[in-house]
Amino acid sequence: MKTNQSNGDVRIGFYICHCGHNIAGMVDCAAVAQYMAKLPGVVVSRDYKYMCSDPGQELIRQDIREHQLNRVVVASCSPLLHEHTFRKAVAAGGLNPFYFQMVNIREHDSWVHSDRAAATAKAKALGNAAVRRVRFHRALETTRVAIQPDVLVVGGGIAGIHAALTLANAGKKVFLVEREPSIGGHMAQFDKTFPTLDCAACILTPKMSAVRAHENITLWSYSEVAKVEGYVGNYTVTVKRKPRYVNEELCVGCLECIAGCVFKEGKFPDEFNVGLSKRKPIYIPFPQAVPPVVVIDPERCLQVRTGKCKKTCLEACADRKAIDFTQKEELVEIKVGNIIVATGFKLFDAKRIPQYGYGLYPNVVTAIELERLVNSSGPTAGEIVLRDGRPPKSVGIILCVGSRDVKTNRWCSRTCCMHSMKLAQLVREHTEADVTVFYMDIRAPGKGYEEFYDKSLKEGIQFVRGRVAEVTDWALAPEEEGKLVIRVEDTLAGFVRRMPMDMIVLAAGMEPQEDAQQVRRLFNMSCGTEGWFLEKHPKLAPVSTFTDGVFIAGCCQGPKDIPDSVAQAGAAAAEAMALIDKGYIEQEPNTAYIVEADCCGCKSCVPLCPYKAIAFEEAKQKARINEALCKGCGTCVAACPSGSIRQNLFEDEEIFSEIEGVLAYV
Amino acid sequence: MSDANWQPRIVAFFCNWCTYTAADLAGVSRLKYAPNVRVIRLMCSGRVDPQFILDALAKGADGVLIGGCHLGDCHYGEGNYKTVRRFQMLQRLLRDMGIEDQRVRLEWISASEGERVKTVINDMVEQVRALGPLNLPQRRQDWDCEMTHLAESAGESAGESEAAEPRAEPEAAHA
Amino acid sequence: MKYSYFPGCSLKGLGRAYEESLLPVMERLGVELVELDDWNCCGATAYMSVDEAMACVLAARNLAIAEKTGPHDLITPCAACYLVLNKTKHNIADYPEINATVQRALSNAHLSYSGKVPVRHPLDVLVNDIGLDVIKEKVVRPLKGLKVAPYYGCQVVRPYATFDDAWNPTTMDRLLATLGAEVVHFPLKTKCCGGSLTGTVPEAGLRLAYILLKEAVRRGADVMATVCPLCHFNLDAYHDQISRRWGPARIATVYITQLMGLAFGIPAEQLGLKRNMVPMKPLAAAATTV
Amino acid sequence: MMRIERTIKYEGDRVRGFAKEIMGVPGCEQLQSCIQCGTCSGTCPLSIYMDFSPRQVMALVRADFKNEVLRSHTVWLCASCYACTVECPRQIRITDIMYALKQRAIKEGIYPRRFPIPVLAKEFFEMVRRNGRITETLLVARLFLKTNWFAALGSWRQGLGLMRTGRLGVWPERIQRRAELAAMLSAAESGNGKPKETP
Repeated sequence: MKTNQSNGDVRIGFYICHCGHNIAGMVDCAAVAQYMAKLPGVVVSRDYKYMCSDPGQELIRQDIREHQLNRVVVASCSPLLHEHTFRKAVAAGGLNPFYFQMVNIREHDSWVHSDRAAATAKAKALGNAAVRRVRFHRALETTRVAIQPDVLVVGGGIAGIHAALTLANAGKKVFLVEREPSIGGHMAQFDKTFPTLDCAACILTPKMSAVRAHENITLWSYSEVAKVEGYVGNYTVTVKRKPRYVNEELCVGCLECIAGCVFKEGKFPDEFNVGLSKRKPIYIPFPQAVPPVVVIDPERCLQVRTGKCKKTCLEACADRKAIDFTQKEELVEIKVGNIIVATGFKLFDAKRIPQYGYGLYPNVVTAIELERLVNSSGPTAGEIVLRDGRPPKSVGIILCVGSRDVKTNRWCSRTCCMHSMKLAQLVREHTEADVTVFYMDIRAPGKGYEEFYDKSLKEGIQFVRGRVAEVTDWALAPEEEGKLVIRVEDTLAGFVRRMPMDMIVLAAGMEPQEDAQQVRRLFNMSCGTEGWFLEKHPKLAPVSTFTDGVFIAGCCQGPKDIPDSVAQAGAAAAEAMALIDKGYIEQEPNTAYIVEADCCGCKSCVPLCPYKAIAFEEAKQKARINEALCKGCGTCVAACPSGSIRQNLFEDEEIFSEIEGVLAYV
Repeated sequence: MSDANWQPRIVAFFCNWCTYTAADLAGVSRLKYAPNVRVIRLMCSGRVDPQFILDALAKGADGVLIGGCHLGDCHYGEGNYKTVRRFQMLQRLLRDMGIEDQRVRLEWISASEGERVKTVINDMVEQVRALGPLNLPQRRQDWDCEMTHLAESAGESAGESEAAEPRAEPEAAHA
Repeated sequence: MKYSYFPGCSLKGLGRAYEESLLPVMERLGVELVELDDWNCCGATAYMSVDEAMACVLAARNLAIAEKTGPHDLITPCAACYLVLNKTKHNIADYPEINATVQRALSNAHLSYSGKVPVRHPLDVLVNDIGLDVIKEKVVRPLKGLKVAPYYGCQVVRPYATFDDAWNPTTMDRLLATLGAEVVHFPLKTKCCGGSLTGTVPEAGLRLAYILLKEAVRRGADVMATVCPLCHFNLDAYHDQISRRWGPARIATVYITQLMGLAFGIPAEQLGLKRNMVPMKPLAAAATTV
Repeated sequence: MMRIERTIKYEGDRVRGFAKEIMGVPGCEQLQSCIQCGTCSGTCPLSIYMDFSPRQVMALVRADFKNEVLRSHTVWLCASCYACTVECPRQIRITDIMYALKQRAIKEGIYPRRFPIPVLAKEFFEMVRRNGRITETLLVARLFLKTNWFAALGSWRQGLGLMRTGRLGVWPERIQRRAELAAMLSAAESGNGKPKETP
């Protein structure tokens, strides 16, 4: 590789990209190129339609050869998008790739301004800054760091399960951490899945068992990630394993202990059946739970809470001795190279919309409650009944509960239309009831979804377009006595209707998990304003985050259905594998270094480094930076009183010259 | 120098992970804001050396905007806490120099807050516009003149009326 | 405790029983109400229909007088006045063009308004400033066995649900419970009473009043409690017309302050109870005469 | 014979700029984001009497159908209970839009004839302008005279009741500094045309 250290003889090539109409529409590219051509050191200045295209890149390569360029500046889009592309082009032209500087005149200029003259002036100023800066660039080498091939998957819903299995099948070791006692997530609660109406358990359970059986997967249920340190390729993660009071290795899931518990009947709301049934302090979340072992609820178990119990469960367990009240919370440290976060969503609390009467009227239920009612292993063994045991004659399903509402959640939860139509079909299948769906817009954009809508219509399900105003129990007409009455404008018919119902189902939308902010901080991710984890790019990097080596999949990134969650999980697994199989991480050479002669040994930099990359050599009385540990934030550089710490790619001269450039009158 | 065509010039230092990305998002979302801000990208707001700010003002900027991740969200853990500390110290210095607080701002803007980039920039441009040109290069020359004057007049021992006059300006701004 | 007091036209007219009961109750609670000097009509809903800026000017005169009077919160018992004055405050704060008009008008009368005076409803003051504990101490004749349907109406909680929930307010429920009354579950507590439509379009307006009355009767209430003179009028004065149209739904409607007065042992005749067209039945245990 | 009527609307029926004018009124800005969900009509206690539901009024305003909106009974049936405003998922202040429409209708004189509500509003306006306060009895009397004095006969029993309970005031309530109020109102009125000009 040819290097050119001499700053005296800089030969700069400047290129401004039209980006079709994106830049050229607001910035006079030719004028900028002309202006730049006159600046000292600029040998070539061109404007071109698409710099990132092959011919655009070829232009750079050619000019480097023909005009002996030793610096290149491209003014186009954000460096976060194409810096890499152009550095490669520069390298292909035979120059060190770091003799390159990029100017963002699309995202930061043409797209955000509406005054052509001002936008052009800004482009000139930014270009000026880059040309001044690039003069000080030096040849740098990227460093390679080996990658730890194991992967951590956080969250054992369908997304986490799929990601873990994909990686494990490719031979990668996976740690799957799930907060609840069993994996399965929300999908395990569903009866059927749209639009095919195949049974959720039938397609999920085999995957859950596969997780348990897989030699490459370490499953830690009832556990949470407590701490994450390190960076892509080399994360150190501390996992908190909550005491289950049952030894997972010894328990065979015979459930004798549950029968043996001092509580003769279930007394506490069963989480899996959303409170529609009761469980004991010792319980198994659901029959197909993985791991198929019981768990003791520390808040309910007499022994754990008070230490005073006959411990009849121990007798029931007999010589298996799986129950262990001495278990303590455990912290385990693991090393992984990549992390996939698939922590899912939380259902909107329907009580927040009091006009729908959830919590006030017993026969107002949520969609997930109906899901459990219709499930044959649910609390009513698959019977859809009212609280008094009668089958409903009329069921109303209200969509967009908590969604598309500025006062609660602005977004569309994306799955409720299809989910509700599925429930409507199941209600029709199981009962004689008339079903009416109250909707604002039916959103059925997936494969086979519109057909599913059509099927719902053909099955006689009524659709009323209107957002329900209220659910009340007061009658104004004889047919309303003893019923729940929906008041709604039938917007297609153009009048207000009162419609008596036996049962009302609320399609509560999706929300970010309550602890999304903590989780986000834990993994150094960003959140959108709504609280969903933010992807690196909404189109081109949908499962990546701004932290390398941390990927997101499933509903933690935004509401989505099962097919989309699974697709994202696969994508996240593939992204992780791409890094693992490459074998190393190429590090941006933006590390700090010390000009030893200038160091005065004041030690003020040492405590500043979050990566402990700065050590103090007592013998020499000088600070020393371990560049392998340095992540390139530059905090120490700004703090060094003697100016002896410098940063590659962000040298003081480079920034000062940039300041000068942006302030140059044009 | 009250030029009718005067436009505020603001230099911004944005951290790569949050605010720079937010500015990209503002672009992708086609939000429109004032064209007076020129962004310089740094990896972390912690890299912002107070000298950068002073240098920008000295070279003719009317304002400086620093954008970083929200406290607790720094890509590097706590770089932005260092920024705050330096910023607060620098602010005291700037006040002593008679430079208004509104001219040098530190803002936390996360990667998803494209809208905030727009409001902060528009807001700041308006505030700086209202304050008028800072014109530090010219002022420095004035101060230099004043100092030499003072030195000379001290030598001559008299001539207090002339010396007191120009000194009033920075003092008033300081108050 | 001292408050500025804006009675509004209704409390001097059809709703005078509201003032007649509010004043002695507040006095018992040691609250001083200073009636605004030369206050004028707030403009109500009618003025807004003609000209919004003028409506704000009209209301702003009262706010300006209140600001001049002193640093006290302004109590407005009438729901419409409460809403209009609050709305004016918001409009002045949110819309510079309205603010400019208002300030210009005020300066013509040598008045000014800076937006400081909070506009409060008696319910808010009673429960949040004075407190249920203090009120409880003053109760000498608990309203035992009296089933009351709490009716808030629209404009006290909407659109500025400042001191209570817009959908399911509970302030009056708690106050009634403190008085010893039995609070009837009344889900229509914030439904419209018909407003001024009872007079202008009786078919529509009176039906709303009827639904409220009928449902209160059906739920076993002895009496409905209100906090608004217009609600009171609609629920009290139209029983003839209502029963002619849809059948009887006879139930007395009284102001919450009248119930408080009774519980405090103030004689009924001093509380304006005789002004009801549908009289409230005497309290069973403690023989209060009506 | 069945009477038929053409209901089609032509572009010429629209009054361009009407939507923009209404959305420019303080409080009415949000109308742009209406998604026609019908929550307003569903919550409205009076929508059952309206010729256009509140939702339809929103659609008509947004599409510049000025004449249709101002002629409709809907705005006059609005009792200002603010239920729609509180419930709207897009935070559109529907009640305020109704006010804006009432003001336009009164200003332009397009409202249903002999319809008591606009008359009430105007009478109210005038009485306040004169006296500074409202005397309900006198207001109602004037209203009946102007619209349907026949109906006044129907409510004689109510009047008697009110008289018996001492709630009818026949002396007009007045404020003292009526000149002050008049000065304020005229100042506001003079600047009303161009509110942006501030002294």
